[in-house]
Amino acid sequence: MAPVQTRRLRHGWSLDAEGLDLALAAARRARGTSLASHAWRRLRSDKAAWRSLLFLALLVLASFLAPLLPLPSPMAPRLRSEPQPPVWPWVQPYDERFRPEYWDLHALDAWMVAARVELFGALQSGPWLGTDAQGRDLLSRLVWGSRTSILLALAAALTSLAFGVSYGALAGLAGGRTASLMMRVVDVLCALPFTFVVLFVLVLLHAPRDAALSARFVSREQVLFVAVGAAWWLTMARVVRAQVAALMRSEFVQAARALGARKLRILWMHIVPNVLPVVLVQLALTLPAVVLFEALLSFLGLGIEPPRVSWGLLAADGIEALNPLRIYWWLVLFPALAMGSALLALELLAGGLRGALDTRGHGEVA
Amino acid sequence: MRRFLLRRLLWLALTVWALITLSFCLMRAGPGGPSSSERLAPALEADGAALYHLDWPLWRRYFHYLGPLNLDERGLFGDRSRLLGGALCGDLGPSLRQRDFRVDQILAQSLPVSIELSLLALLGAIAVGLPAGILAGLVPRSRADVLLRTLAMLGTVLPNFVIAALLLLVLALWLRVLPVAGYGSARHLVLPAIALGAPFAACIARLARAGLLEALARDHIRTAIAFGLPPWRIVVGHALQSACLPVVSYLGPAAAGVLTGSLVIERIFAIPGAGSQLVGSALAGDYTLALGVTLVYTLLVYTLNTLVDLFYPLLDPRIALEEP
Amino acid sequence: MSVLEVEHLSVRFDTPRGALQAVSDVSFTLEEERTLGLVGESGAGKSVTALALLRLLPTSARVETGSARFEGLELLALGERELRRLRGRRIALLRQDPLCALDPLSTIGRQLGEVLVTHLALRRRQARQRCARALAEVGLPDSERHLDRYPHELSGAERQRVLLAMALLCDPRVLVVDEPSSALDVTLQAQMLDLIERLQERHGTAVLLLTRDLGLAARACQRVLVMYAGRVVEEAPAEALFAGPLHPYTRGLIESLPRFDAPPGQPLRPIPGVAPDPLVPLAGCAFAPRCALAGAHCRAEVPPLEPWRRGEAGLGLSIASERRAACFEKARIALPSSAGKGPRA
Amino acid sequence: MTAPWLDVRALRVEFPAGSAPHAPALRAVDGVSFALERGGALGLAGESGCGKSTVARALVGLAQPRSGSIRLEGVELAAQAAHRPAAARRRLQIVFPDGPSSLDPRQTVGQILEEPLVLHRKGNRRERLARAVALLDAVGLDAGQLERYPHEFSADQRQRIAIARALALEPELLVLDEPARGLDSSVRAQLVQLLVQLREHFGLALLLTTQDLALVHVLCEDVALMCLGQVCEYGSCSEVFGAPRHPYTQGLLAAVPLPDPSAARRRARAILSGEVPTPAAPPTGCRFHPRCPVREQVPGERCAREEPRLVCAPTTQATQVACHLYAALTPPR
Repeated sequence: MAPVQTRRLRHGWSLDAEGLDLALAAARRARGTSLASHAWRRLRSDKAAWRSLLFLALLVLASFLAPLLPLPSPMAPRLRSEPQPPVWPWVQPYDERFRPEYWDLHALDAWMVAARVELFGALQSGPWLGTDAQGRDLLSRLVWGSRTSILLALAAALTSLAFGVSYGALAGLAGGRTASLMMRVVDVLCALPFTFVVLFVLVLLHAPRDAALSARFVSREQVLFVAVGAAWWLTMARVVRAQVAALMRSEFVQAARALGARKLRILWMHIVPNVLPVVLVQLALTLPAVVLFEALLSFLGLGIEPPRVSWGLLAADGIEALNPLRIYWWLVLFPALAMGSALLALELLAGGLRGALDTRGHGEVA
Repeated sequence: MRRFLLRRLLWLALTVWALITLSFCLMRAGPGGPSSSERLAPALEADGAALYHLDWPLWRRYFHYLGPLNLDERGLFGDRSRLLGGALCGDLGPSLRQRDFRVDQILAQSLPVSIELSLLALLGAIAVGLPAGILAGLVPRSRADVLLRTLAMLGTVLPNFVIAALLLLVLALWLRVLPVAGYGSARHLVLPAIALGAPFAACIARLARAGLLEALARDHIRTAIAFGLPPWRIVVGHALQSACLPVVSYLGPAAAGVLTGSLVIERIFAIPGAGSQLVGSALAGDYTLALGVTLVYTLLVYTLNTLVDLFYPLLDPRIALEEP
Repeated sequence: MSVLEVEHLSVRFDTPRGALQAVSDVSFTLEEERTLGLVGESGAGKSVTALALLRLLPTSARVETGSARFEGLELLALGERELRRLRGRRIALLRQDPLCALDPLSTIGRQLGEVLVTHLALRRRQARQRCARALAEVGLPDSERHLDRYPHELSGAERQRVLLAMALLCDPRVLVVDEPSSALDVTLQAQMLDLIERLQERHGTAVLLLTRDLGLAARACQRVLVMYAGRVVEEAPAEALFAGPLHPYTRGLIESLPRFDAPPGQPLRPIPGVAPDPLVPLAGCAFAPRCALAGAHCRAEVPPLEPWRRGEAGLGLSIASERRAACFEKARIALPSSAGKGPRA
Repeated sequence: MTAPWLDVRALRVEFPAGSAPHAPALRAVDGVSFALERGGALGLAGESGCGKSTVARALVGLAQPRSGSIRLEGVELAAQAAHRPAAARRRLQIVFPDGPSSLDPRQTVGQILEEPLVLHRKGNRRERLARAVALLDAVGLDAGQLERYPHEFSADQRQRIAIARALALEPELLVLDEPARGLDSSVRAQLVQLLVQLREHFGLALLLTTQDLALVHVLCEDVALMCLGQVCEYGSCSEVFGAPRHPYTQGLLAAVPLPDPSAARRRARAILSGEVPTPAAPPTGCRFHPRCPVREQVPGERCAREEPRLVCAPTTQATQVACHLYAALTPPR
């Protein structure tokens, strides 16, 4: 950097075009690395978090393309006296008795099942992970079961992003008495023992058995989605409000206000990009809690109703099958492994994200 | 102090009122309600009608159901033999499923079991989690630390019923060390308490470890070192207390979590606690019992949260009581 | 009588981005009841030098060479247990950091008492009285009440005084005052320095003052060491240093300070360029890139810290106050009529 | 005498202290008056908490004054700070001290410099880029750094970027809030050098808030010493620093470390004792009386009871001082 006093200040502002292009080219060459790319590079270098990200991506893909995979139908019963232990893939790779028995699939799934039938014909994978008492294949039920958890996690993510972030940002921007009032509401809602209230609502909205009435009545799955949506934006709102309030006090926002920028513009130009890391970390912390919540309700028989399937139900069946005489270990082990690995991946990813995104990491030399 | 307690009480009253009113409306309006549910046996139909005063105007039915005052013929408008009644006095009517028991009777019998189990699990979680976290924090990146952290990771990642299943598989069925289920002697509570407490022990361990590491990195620790204080005095005198702060503030949500977990554990280990009653009533649509259990648990969680908030300023003088 | 002698101290940090020579070949002696100033800008290595003596450096630091003799002991070779007995008892560190050098969760009395109980094994009640006396000595009114209060209930100035009282509790022989940032109010800093000076006269403590502010050094120190990029570039008594600095960096520093006696509006003459990046090893004198007098000789070889004898065309100073400067061109700078020219000849 | 270019009269700024609605407001600035000519330079000096930063923020409309007037060439600005006309905003710009949040960490230098131009809709993209390059050049930074991020610069470079941003709209008054706080002396000198050059080149007026009196002496013509929200001495630098009259000024000057040991020794030991007071609980009467060494010389304890008025110092009409020692003299214009 040339010493200051020898540089003569240039009069006026207009820089000739040629000089400008020269400077812009130099600027592009000496391009700095933004905080976001720093964070991305750090995330990739954190092997545990990176591998869990890949694993989760694979899981989501597999569960989305479940109808396309050559798996037996998750609800096709083959009545047997007892659950069949897992058969190693090379012993019984495939068998021919695929029957497309599914519950009321919506258009996309139905189309995929049709495509799968053309592709694999009646081919379906053998009982690699064994079957349950009604002979339904455990592997296919695990894959189809993961759909529920992922959909719920998505629902929680969306609601906490939509409600939580906007509510928190609004409170942060408003500041003063309105902010403390809005936060008081969140505190009260947080203090409720949330699971019991949901159970209680489920009891009251208990759909009667016969189908006639249940048609116009809200199904338990919808209650689950609404419950998840209603609960998980609270912590997000709190976290976002704290961050936005801090940003509003920061000097670069004050400078923008001094320049006459309106609040909305400040929100878009300065607040949103700086609040994203906090939102991302909080999101990564929310997902495991949602999956656990669904598993708990399904385990109690209050979440997903058969014939649909979810990891909670599988775990429930596994435990019910436990008896001192015969130990069907696979009915317990594989659901535990599936849920455990997914949640472990989410936890590791959350840890990795938090490490990568906190900007304190720019410590100078001692 | 008084203003703080008053505010907490106010919010509790509001929540309880909201719950009761919610149940009253949903019971009346929803098709599952007494007036049109086909599931109730015809005998109960007549009894239900009499019981629920379907002939009264709506407001009277509501206040009879809610209010501290009893509004039927033996109450305010009658011979006043039983003036008090209604949900606020614990009279939640009969349980629909177990018709010969009133809700408060069922609660009185099943609640102590749940509280005993939950308390055991929570205290166990603290007794195991806190020292483990502190130990892991003292020897960062050593083998003990890595082992404890992986255990803690598993604890938080696996849902409690999966842990219960694995414990059952190994301890009860395979090694036959502990009874599979049921409630009786203390040995029956060991497995359920471990399964219920494990996730919280793991969480407390992680919080304690992070708290200790963060406390040891603080400025005043460097001052203490510069004054030649021996390591044990620095850790015990300065780091431990601030390491426990995050754990204490986690106790409130942990208590709510333990109660939630007990629903599952009581069902797996067939323990006749209030949790299993709630699950049973949920499956059977017995809303009066469900309301009873929910109210009691809400009360429990609220008092626990308030206790933690009262206890916190004692540990950290900087926090004034007024902050929520 | 010298209390602490440090010879050829060198400290290296191995950071993820390569080895960093924080301090190289620093030597000085600390006399009783006198104050030695270690002046240097951030990154010059003054804190590292002081912390190395008490082995308070982070684990990534390694003391390569050097010895530090204190009361017949070799500090750098002492075991952890013996060194811990010295810290706070014979050598005390006072960090002028108003933020939070005190434990927010325990009272002032407990934190002060702890130092006494550890070092002098006093009982609680005896320790409490002595702490009350120490607080009174540093000018805190009704010290009994202060003992039971928490740090967040005190003002920045009071917290500074408590730290000073804690440092002087065991009547140490050496007090190291580290002034990391000028976050303190100017008036507060002046009060603290006066207080330290008064307590120094009463207890005969030797003070090592680490500061970035030349003015502070001029006011408080009898002898000054100027450090640049980990090396001592000049050592001299305070009066001689400010009257006629021998090293271009010192001269540049003095001339870049805004002064009251100069006519208002007279432009400052800042030192051109920026401080060197410690990770990039530099041949020759570290100040060469910014120095107008630098010749080929300066860029090739590191100028040694040679004493500056009065015999040569010096400035008529007493023999006892020996001066040293690490610059090949110091002869030219020392010319009496050099006041006008300065390093930018 | 024509009205001064920038005339601040009895400025008062209050903050709600504590959450209770009727809690006594904290009077950060309590009746401050000063004037500044076009292209002039004024230093607001005082200990932390004396309200100098609040005055700076009130000038650029970041703090809504409760009463008093800020008149720039006759145009009243104090009324509605939040929605000031864009033209008025352009003429006054503020520069905050370098800190972790003085520049938006997610924006490149180019975007930071462009933002004022975008907000005020000045020129198209290429003209704005040209202006950004010229601004970097004006503050002595390499023009090729447009696409780098604030965390890739040193502390004083970030401060220069903040100054460049303030210059983007060609302001007439640059308000600098503790410009060189925490910087090393050599780097601070370079910054002072830059400010002097910018003043000459663009005819800028400067308003500086700082604790470092020597910095005011070098950069500014006039100085106003502030104690707990009030001005206790106001005049030209040579006058005030040459012959300080108010005890507070004498105390502050004695505390400033001078790089000349013999001078430092000779100076009287009039260092201020006691605490730095907090604006939350200002003492009655003269705000400085609890720490004032010459309190006894004023008859009848007036210092503790009565707030001194700003009067003209005996020898010259230019300097004003607010102290009961000089109470008998004529008040300013």
